[in-house]
Amino acid sequence: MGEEIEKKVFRGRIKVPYKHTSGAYVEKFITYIGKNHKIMGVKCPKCNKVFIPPKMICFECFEKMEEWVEVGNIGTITGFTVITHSTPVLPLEPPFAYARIRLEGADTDFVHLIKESDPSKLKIGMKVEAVFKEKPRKRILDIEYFQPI
Amino acid sequence: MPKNDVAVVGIGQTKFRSKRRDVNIPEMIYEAAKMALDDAKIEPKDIDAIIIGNMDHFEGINFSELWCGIDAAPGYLKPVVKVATGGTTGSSLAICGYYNVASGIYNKVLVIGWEKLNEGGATTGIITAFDPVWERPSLAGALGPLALMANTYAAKYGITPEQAAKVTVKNRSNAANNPFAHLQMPNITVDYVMSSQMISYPLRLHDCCPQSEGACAIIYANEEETKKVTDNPAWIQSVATAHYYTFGTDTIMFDLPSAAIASKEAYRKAGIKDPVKDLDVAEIYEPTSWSELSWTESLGFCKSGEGGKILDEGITQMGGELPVNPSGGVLSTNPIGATALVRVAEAAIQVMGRGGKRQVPDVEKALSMGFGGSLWTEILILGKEPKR
Amino acid sequence: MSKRKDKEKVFEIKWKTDLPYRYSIGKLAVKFFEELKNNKKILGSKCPKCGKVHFPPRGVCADCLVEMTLDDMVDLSPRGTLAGFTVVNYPFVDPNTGGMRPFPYGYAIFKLDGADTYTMHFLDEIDHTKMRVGQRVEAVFKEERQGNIDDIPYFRIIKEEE
Amino acid sequence: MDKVAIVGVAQTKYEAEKIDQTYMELVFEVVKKLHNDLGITNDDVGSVITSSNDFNDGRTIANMAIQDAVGTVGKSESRVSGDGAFAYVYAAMRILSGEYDTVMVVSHCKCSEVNQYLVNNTIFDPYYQRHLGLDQISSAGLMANMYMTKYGFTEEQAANVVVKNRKNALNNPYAHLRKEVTLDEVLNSPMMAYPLKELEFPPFSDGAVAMLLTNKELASKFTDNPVWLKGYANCTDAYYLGHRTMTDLIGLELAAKEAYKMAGINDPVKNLDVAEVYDAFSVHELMSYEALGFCNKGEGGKFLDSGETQMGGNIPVNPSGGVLSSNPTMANGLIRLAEVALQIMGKAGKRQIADSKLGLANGMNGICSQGNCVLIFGGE
Repeated sequence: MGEEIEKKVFRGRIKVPYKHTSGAYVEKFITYIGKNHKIMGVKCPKCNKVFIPPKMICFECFEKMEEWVEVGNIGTITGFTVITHSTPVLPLEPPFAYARIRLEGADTDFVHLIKESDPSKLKIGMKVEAVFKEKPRKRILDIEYFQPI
Repeated sequence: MPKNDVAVVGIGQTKFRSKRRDVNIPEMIYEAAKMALDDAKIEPKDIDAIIIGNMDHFEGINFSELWCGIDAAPGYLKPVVKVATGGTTGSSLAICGYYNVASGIYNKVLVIGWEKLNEGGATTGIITAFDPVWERPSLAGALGPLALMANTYAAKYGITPEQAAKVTVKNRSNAANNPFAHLQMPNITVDYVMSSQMISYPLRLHDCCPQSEGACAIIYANEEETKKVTDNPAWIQSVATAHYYTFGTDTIMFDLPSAAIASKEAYRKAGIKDPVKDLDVAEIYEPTSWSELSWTESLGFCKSGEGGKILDEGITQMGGELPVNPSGGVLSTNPIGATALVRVAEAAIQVMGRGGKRQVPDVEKALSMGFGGSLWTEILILGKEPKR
Repeated sequence: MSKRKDKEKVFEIKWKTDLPYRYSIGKLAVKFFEELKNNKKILGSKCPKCGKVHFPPRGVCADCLVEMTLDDMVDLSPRGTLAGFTVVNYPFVDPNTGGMRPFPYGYAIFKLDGADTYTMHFLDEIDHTKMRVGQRVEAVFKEERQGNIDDIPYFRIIKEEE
Repeated sequence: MDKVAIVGVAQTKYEAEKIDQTYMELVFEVVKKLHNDLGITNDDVGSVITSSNDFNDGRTIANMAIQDAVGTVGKSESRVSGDGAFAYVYAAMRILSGEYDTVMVVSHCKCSEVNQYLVNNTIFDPYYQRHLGLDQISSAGLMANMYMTKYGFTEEQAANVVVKNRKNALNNPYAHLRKEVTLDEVLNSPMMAYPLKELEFPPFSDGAVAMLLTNKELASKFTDNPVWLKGYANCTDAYYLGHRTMTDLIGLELAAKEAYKMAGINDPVKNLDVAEVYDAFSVHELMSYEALGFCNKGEGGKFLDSGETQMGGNIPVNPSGGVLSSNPTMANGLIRLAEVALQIMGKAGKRQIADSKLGLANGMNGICSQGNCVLIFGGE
């Protein structure tokens, strides 16, 4: 049967090595994680919210944000899931958890990984701490995952 | 007649360059969006809807409007819709924005076209636009087919490389007067173009448009809102689109059938009998120097084969009867998702008399053209007076 | 083609997109590649209403909005007339492989005898002075064919004296 | 608001894979069906708006592949790169502008040609989210867990959405999955993204849908019961998952309020006769009940249990079987509109809700209801 299918289709691909200019905000955030093991947010001059991850515009006020604020490496889980389906772009072997985390000093949540495969071990409100990668590779995974404490 | 007359009341453009090393995609788009909002003196929260687009596989961002509409434009808790049709993306965005207001559903709409071409690459992205089985293996982006057609055109009408080179000379010297243009070459000569590296015979490097990064934004308003913010808008007098076959190769690209069809419809709707007489300026979409020669013919500016003649006679030069591309055109600036919207913006700038050193004197009616896909053309005609 | 002037380090985030697709080619293309592989034949599709012969073959005649089926497939000559030509001579990443496509290569648009649409494909010549609109071209078939587009690696220019 | 009518709809059968059809042939099938059902030719169509996605079709300018099938040689076509419902809105605007008397809308999608997890992963930005490997499944799990924890309701209530929709699909000849599932089958299907199990996610389908829109004057030429647009709104929530209130569908809620105001609806459960809601996963339909104002916040589960959204209830939701039964992703929104139109035209066959006068349909773009449009349709 496979032979028949192969006749009916063309196996093509879209394979492109993209290089995305980071801009100042991404550069500072990723660099501080890699070099100083610190997590930096930006504060909106109008609504005073500290955004994690940081970006130029506060989308609620459409204001440019320039004030940097260091937030804690510890935060609380505001939501989580444990996935079991595997895809070619997963950073860890499933099952593992994704969590929404509110870092101390931040006013928005931030999604990252938790190396936990049993959902009963995770609870909203739990404290977690960032674990940084030894050799940073200039990407969000320079925080390797968050560890319940 | 449309329910509501629609005018361009605000324009924003970034300084187009080969590589914007200083900003990421939303930050680049924000520059143009903010400039348009300030230009129109409209508060971000008063924008009713955002129409935004680029070509997906150039930067590899799926649903890019949902990221950029929120982080680069005032789209939070508002409608954000993406329209993307290849090279015509900019004009398709402009036409979609026009209907958003003409229908009466929205009063003030922000339209944004953008591209950060060097994050992925134009040729690579364009190849993915064509049929995976029949066309992609041999296709070399847009320049390959454009070169094929230039030879067809040359053989048919005896057009010479020198005539083509004069288009680049005209447009890139025009671009010297346009602060936003990517390539500005005030003292460019035919020899300079003719001695540049052969890219794809007969196209030399300077017969071809650059890869640019940048964004363009315009703001539309209906009659009532327009009066509140400006007494010098550019009214949309007609829009027209002509698509064609799926396979770009079904017809010959030079003498562009869709340009003939779309321009005739746009002229009819805007009451234009003879484009060279009735139009005051034209911003057309010329990916190569040869394209402008042939497609001015398809747009009805002259008879077939005479594109070179009207250039040599100075008709399409600054100071001629119908200046073409005072902005420098696509040969000077090509951020593909924004390119056709820059044509609309520059046509509006000419109608508003805000062209500075590139201003054509007393413009009443201006044409803007988008080209893309498999030989599609879109036309918008802007004017000082509303349609009615 | 932009010059790498000041190559100061730009902070970039890299992402290698690699999306494999299983494109359906349609019944007519399946037949086309079968005939190409087994009998070195080139088939087009003819509209039952207006008679327009399409190459490559496809399921719809756009002019009449009428379906074309296997019964509408017609033989086409492997020869045609050159309508346009070029030599692609610039570097670019080929999205099919993620690597650079080798260049220069000859590239042509031609209409096969019996077809009403043009087609683009590789040409065996890379010296543009040897190419002229109007020249006759001919498909070159591989001896070992797999039933895909590479079975015709390129078209060749038929020299006048032939 | 001026008048624009849906006068005819056409759908293909939705199925796991249409391997013998190219995109051109798939779209041609539904366009030909629409023309034949309405007895029209291409000349009756003023312009065309299509909807497709370049990542899903593996082709930049995905609408180029279907040009030959929509009859726009030398005519106007444009493409909304998103869910088909948003393409309907653009088409309606072309009619309402007075420049076109008839506009055809077409949306197609083949999920069978590419890994859908990969396609959805590319929706996330390359700086902060994409390297995490997020996709529509993990995001749904995150949302479902937060919602169920906040309002404290049970996996059974979520699973019952699947049971309802899959039962409805039996009456829909176009539906992809036309086999009932029991509550236990859903609860025992393998966990995919806690707390959501495999059967709580939609299948991946291939298919296409088309409809013809006309202005007031021409509507009666095509049908005796045109379906008029009574209300419309479109609202986009924040982009980053962490910046959104994921326990409530804020974007959908605001869009619904505005659409209701335009249509003069103050009590949706009483005023509406039918709703085709974008059920991207089980819990999503319950959250939609609340966002659409069918019930109070946190009472989605209770509202389902009350039977109000069953076929016999006051506001039947997804008589077509919804996305949970047929999921050609980019066409889902336009299918919702088409199904509401069939209900109001009285052409919904075995899934017809008796004398449906007023119906709601919604479209969605992006991850977990970031982009939302709500449309209200009526018979008069």
